[in-house]
Amino acid sequence: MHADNTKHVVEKWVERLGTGRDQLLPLLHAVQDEIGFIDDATVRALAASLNLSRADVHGVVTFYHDFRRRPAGRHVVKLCRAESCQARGGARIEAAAARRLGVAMGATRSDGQVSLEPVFCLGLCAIGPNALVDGRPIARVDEAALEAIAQAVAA
Amino acid sequence: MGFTRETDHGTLPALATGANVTLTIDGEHVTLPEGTSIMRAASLTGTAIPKLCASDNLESFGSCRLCLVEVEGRNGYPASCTTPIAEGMVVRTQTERLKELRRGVMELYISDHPLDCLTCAANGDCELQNQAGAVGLRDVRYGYDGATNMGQPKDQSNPYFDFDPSKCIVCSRCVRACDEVQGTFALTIEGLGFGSKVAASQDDAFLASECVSCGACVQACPTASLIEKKVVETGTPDRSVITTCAYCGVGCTFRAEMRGEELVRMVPWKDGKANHGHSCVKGRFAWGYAQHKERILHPMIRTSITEPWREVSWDEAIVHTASEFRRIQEKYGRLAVGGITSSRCTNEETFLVQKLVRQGFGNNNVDTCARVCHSPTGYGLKTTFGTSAGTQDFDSVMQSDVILVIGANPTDAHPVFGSRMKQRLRQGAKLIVIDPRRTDLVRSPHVEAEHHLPLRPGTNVAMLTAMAHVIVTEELYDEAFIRERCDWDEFQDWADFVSEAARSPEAIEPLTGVRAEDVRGAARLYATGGNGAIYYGLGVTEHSQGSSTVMAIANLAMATGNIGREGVGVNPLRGQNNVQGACDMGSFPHEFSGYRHVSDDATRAMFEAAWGVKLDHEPGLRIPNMLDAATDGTFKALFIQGEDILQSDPNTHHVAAGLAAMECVVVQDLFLNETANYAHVFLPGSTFLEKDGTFTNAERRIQRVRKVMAPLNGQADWEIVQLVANAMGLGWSYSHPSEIMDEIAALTPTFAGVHYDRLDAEGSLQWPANDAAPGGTPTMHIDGFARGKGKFIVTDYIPTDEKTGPRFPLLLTTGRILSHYNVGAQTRRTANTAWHPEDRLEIHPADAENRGIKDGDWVGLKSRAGETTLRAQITERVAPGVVYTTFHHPDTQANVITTDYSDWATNCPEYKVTAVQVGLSNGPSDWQEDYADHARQSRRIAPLEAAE
Amino acid sequence: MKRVFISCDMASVALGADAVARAFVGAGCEVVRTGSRGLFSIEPLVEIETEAGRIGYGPVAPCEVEAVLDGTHRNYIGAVDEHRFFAAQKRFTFARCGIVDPLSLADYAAHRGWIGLDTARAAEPQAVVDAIRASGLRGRGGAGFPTGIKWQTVLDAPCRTKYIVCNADEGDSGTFADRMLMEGDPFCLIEGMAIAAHAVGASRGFIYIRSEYPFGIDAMRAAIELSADRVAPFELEVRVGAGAYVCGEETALLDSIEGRRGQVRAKPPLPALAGLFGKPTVINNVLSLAAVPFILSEGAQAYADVGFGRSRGTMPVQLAGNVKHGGLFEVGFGITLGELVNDIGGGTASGRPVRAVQVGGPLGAYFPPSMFDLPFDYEAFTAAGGLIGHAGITIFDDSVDMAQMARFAMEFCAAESCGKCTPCRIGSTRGVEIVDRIIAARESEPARPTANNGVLGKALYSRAPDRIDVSPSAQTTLLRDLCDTMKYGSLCALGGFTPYPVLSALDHFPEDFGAPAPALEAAE
Amino acid sequence: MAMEDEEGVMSTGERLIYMANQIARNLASEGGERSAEMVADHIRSFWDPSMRQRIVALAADRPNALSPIAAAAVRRIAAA
Repeated sequence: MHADNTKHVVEKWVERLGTGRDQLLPLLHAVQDEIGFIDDATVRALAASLNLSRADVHGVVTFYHDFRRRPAGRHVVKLCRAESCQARGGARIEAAAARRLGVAMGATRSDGQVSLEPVFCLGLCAIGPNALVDGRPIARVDEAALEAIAQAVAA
Repeated sequence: MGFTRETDHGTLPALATGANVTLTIDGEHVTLPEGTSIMRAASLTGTAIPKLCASDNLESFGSCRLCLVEVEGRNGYPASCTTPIAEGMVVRTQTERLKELRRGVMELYISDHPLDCLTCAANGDCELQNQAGAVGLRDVRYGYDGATNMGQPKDQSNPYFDFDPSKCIVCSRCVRACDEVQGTFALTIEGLGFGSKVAASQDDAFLASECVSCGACVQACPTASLIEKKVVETGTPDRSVITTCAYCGVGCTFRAEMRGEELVRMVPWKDGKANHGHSCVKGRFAWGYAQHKERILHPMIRTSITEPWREVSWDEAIVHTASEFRRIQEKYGRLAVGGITSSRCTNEETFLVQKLVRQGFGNNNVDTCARVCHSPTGYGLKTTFGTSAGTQDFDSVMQSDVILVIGANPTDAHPVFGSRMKQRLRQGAKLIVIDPRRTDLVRSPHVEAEHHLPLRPGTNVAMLTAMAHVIVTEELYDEAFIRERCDWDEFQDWADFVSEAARSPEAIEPLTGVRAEDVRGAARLYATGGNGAIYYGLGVTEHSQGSSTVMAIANLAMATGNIGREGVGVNPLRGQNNVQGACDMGSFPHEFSGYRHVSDDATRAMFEAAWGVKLDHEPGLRIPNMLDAATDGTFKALFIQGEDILQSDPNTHHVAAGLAAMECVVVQDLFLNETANYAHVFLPGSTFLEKDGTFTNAERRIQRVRKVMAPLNGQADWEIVQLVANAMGLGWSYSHPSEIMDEIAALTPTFAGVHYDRLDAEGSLQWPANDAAPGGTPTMHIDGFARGKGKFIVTDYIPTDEKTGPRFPLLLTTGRILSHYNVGAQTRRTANTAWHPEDRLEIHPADAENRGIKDGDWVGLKSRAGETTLRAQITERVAPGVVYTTFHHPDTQANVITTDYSDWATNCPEYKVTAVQVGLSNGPSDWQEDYADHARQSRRIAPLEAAE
Repeated sequence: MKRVFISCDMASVALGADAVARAFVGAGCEVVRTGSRGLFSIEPLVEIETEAGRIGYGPVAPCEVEAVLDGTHRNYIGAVDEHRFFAAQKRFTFARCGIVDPLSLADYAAHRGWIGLDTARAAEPQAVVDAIRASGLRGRGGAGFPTGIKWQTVLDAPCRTKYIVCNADEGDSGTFADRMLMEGDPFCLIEGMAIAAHAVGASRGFIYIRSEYPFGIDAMRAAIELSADRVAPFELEVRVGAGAYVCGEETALLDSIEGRRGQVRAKPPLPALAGLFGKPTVINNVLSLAAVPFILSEGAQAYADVGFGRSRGTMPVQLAGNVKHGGLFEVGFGITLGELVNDIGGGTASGRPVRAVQVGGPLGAYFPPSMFDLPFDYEAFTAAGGLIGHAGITIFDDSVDMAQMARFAMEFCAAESCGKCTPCRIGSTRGVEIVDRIIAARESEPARPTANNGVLGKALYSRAPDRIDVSPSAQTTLLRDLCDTMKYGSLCALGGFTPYPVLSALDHFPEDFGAPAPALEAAE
Repeated sequence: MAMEDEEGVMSTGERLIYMANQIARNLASEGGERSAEMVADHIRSFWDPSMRQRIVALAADRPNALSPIAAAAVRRIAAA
């Protein structure tokens, strides 16, 4: 069932974006945005559509940090770990976030509610530590902001 | 005998631009072609720059960073593999600073590599080990407590090689070899950074991945990460012999690597002109049959085919054979006996078998397995061009702009050439595929045909004539070429014929089932796309109109001027390793060696003088005629060398009946094959590893086969034939196959320049090789056709009489698969069965659904000739109305189904078109059961009597 | 109805600008969303249109609309143009950013938009390339290669198909100028690319934007659609990265656009001759291309007149990290590091002393305040063992542990290495391990082996870890040797420049690595 | 023209007739005499003498079995 759905989604996006190899990243983004992750069936379907080998697609999927091979939590909190945020206490906030959200950096909470992921720079480097919560940027993350984030991802 | 090694110059040769540059490397002035890398330049002048990721069959990559050099006036330390030489450049490859950097890199490598060299299978044959020595690494200061990629499980799924990620240095050579050389793209690097690792497909086990087991990755691996199981078991080889593969008509050169008398591995030889260091799963790995326990090593006799075999001495077997043939000739007449030569044996062996028939039997009843494959090629190309052979060498394809493949499946049947073709296609050449099946070439990763014309089986002539119609009526032909090289009047007759409306793509659409617009597009592309080359296979020849199709192909090439230079031509892809050679050697009942008719008095006089007997001037019997004559009671004895006509020839019932009607059938082979079930004498044969000789591949290339090990049966095949001949009183005295070749050269003008010393010195020769062409002939018909003017032949489309109807509504077409070879006698006795354990029937989903057939179901396959059962594979590779199977497994006996319709000119059987019905089945057909029973009975062997 | 200008820049939004904007709409104002002016300590900034020009208040909270509208808000700034932070700049590239509606073609045209393109199109391609060469513009992505020479190579390449590729994979921490420009003045980049296309004979362009910049992606896509007719027949397309820092390396970026693993290609061939899809390709950074319209509209000389030595024109410097007045400051080359950090940036946000600044992102060197007289200039920075890179300056106060920062440099390289070349692939991981040993030794803990990833364990190997000399001095020597291997052996700048932060930390802050501190004022 | 027999096996005589007719059909486009001569040539080149004798005899026994061109060709073979 799932594989059928995947194939359908892939075919839809291939129809829109085309079968050139250079559409592979746009297609992976589009499919992941829709399904949430890139599984083996997606790799197969994309390889078939773009006339690539499965190895070709697998190599690309595993190269890029953005592509997930299994679903993320319902909410995704990305916390910047780069130097500018470190200069503003990023490490302390990272530890606090892991504590408050109950999930280790790079992991998804066992209830599937939230994933905590590292990001290297959001380009908000004068106002860190910075986070991206379900795509929404938050600057100057402190304990109070973490509390708000924790509440938001409880929903 | 030593170990022959090859130097790896690190990067590909420069593309020829004609310009040279001069530079200084380590103080020496060097002049080399523009575009050469510094690494290659240094190597060619004798300086080995350390390297791990570079190999001279791959694009330079620049990842290992061991090959850094200093270039005066440039910052940093450029990688010598990716930096081209330049005029006036001053390069230093060995300085203290470079040593320091290289040691630094090597120290990192070894910090993530096991130190188990002494127990490693690659010990002594490991590039990493060599380079660590070369850069003088003495210590790894990083220790071994940090992160490593070691300890990952080995992948041992492939039957021939293991993958041990722990020993991988992520040089990507395997990935690049799979991409660039083989063109399968089955490997990738998974992940990134320190976690980068080689993965097959989606990190599958190799056997479950897209890997086709060609071995290019194993060969490319600089460590023991990818290594042959046999090397792991046996240890590294200590001597080597260069020889030629005995599978398929590509004719790959291999270095057989031995440890004592044990073959350790076959490694493709870079200087092999046909394969340039590449291989396929058969040649590289599937040689285990040579030591298979079912090999018959003692001669055997029996008086009737229902008795068990009796092992006898060589003397007894030879004397018995000779006396039987003499007895039968005395009783039934001179013409009651004949012989069949083998396309798998050497030229020399083949020549001797036909000589035995002509000189010893005194008739021309000799034929060869080319009868059932490429006899129409011989007829068609001789008629149109004047020479019964393809026009190009394999390298020619790299100059082609449009490649037309018709009735051939090179990625399965000629894999090494298939890879080369795919290289060219990836460079941008356009592809047209004319085939009822959607073969891999039609669409597979990174290759896609511009046009696939999935015609109904049996309509080749109509299709090609329609293409000619487009070329003529749209005036796309090459008038200057035709006027100069062909007969203009003949062209005009032909042009008038093809221009008729009835031959237009639109008119034949109902016949072929292919859209007229596609046909027009393909014809235009072939005629106007630059260098157009046609490659064809048995999908052309094995038809009622096989010869007409070959001539229709020749017409297209002549009309468009696509003949007589590199990149063009008409190229039959020969099935078996020496089918070209077998034809060249005079294996046909109407021709002496070099395609000279037996009625030609001068030729006959030459042979009569050499052999000291009067020779028959009348053509002899072809294989099917022999079988007919046998059932009629006039043909009684047959000497068959290395050919399994029962399994390979059509209409098995008829073949069986013919064989059963004979009084003496002699089979010389490696195994008790299917034909041997009907034999009275079995003479054990030897494999290509056990004898000297030559094979001639599909590009007319004569290459040496060299003895790698002593014959297990005590005699090479040529020696056995000589024993029989001498028992018949012929007085042969060859002491080495080179003497046979000397006789061939003396009696065959196109081979006049062929001698073993030249073959050993030059590697190979392409015939004609004689005074007119001292260096051999890579490309034929350059200045004129062999026959003078190229001949246009009107090729009327005469449909086959094999028609579908209510009882047999589907068309069966047959073919082969990558992992198996011909009747499978060899490959079935290797681990290649892991990929293809049985023949299956490919059927379109619609046809399957109509019959209630699910994937994997047992189905009955029935034609008016017979019935068999096999399992179904549902696939859209075949069009509705068409089914397909392979003929590799005697349990299936696909040829029980095929009929005795054949090519009008040569009697090449119509394997590719049989009207059939398919239905669900519970088990083997009656024939299969009876046959299995008979085969069991017939394979009983009574042991050699002790007192000898 | 009052016209109010509020930034929609991602940084402003992260600071709450959307809610502020909604509040002003709720109060009946006409709110124009602009890009950011670039001073984040006053964001969200609200500018009220008055006859005396735009009057600013900031930062402003959503509940403070009334105070702003009645002029009583405590964060009254006055005329924004006259604010010291803005008045001190030379805004060539960022002239419109923060002022115009980024997606208003009318606004763009009203602020000298398209003049450069029209000027270029009226001239021969060679004349355009000549103008770029005359301006002295050098690649703003970090390497500082003369843009005009690159364009000349592409112009001279005999091929009908050529491409313009904009590298907007701005992954360096401490930099955000590309993002601000794409969000605040996207037509400027489009115009620059269209000029480049005319100059070299290309008809298609790609903007490769990192996926961490969703606002920039949306803005560019919208702007491309709006301006398609204006730049036709030149066609542009946004391609979105996928979280790989190394794709900021130009050849990896090209592979990524082509749908491959973003691995670095060996050069030659240069992208200018065989770039995207094997065709001649101009690949330039956002800031390089965005400088082009100014050069064409105002003249090459106007641009070249500004600058220092061989570094001509302006550089949008980004002040980041622990800084009081962080933001974007476009200024001519030659200003000193100390002026930027202390005078413009106002020192640290924490109020503690500045201990180190990292210039040029994760691959840039760390400088101590003793080197603050260094002029902002490509050559001067190279001579000082550093690089300007994308002109991001990340400021650290005295709580920073420079050994940890060196470790982070290696860790970042390990996380982002494409894995192709050995020095970077293995060296970065080994680098982390060495610094771990140094830190452990510094803290007088016994050297603790880091986790062994392999299951075989050490038993299999002939040499046990205790044979290694784990003293700080031995490990520091090894670290320097490793940096040497990486710097000179790596295929690209990721592995090749990671030694900059590591070695500069070692050189300038040895006390953090268990060695004696350098004598004070030693530099004098 | 097709083989109707259920077992799918032709007798030798039937096969010879079939072959001669098949050759004739494929060489028919030249027309008349020229075709007959080509068919005769073909058979002389590729058939062994016993097969040629047999077809000559079959042509006499079953005058309608051969197509006109094949029959003309066989007449030429018989005459030689």
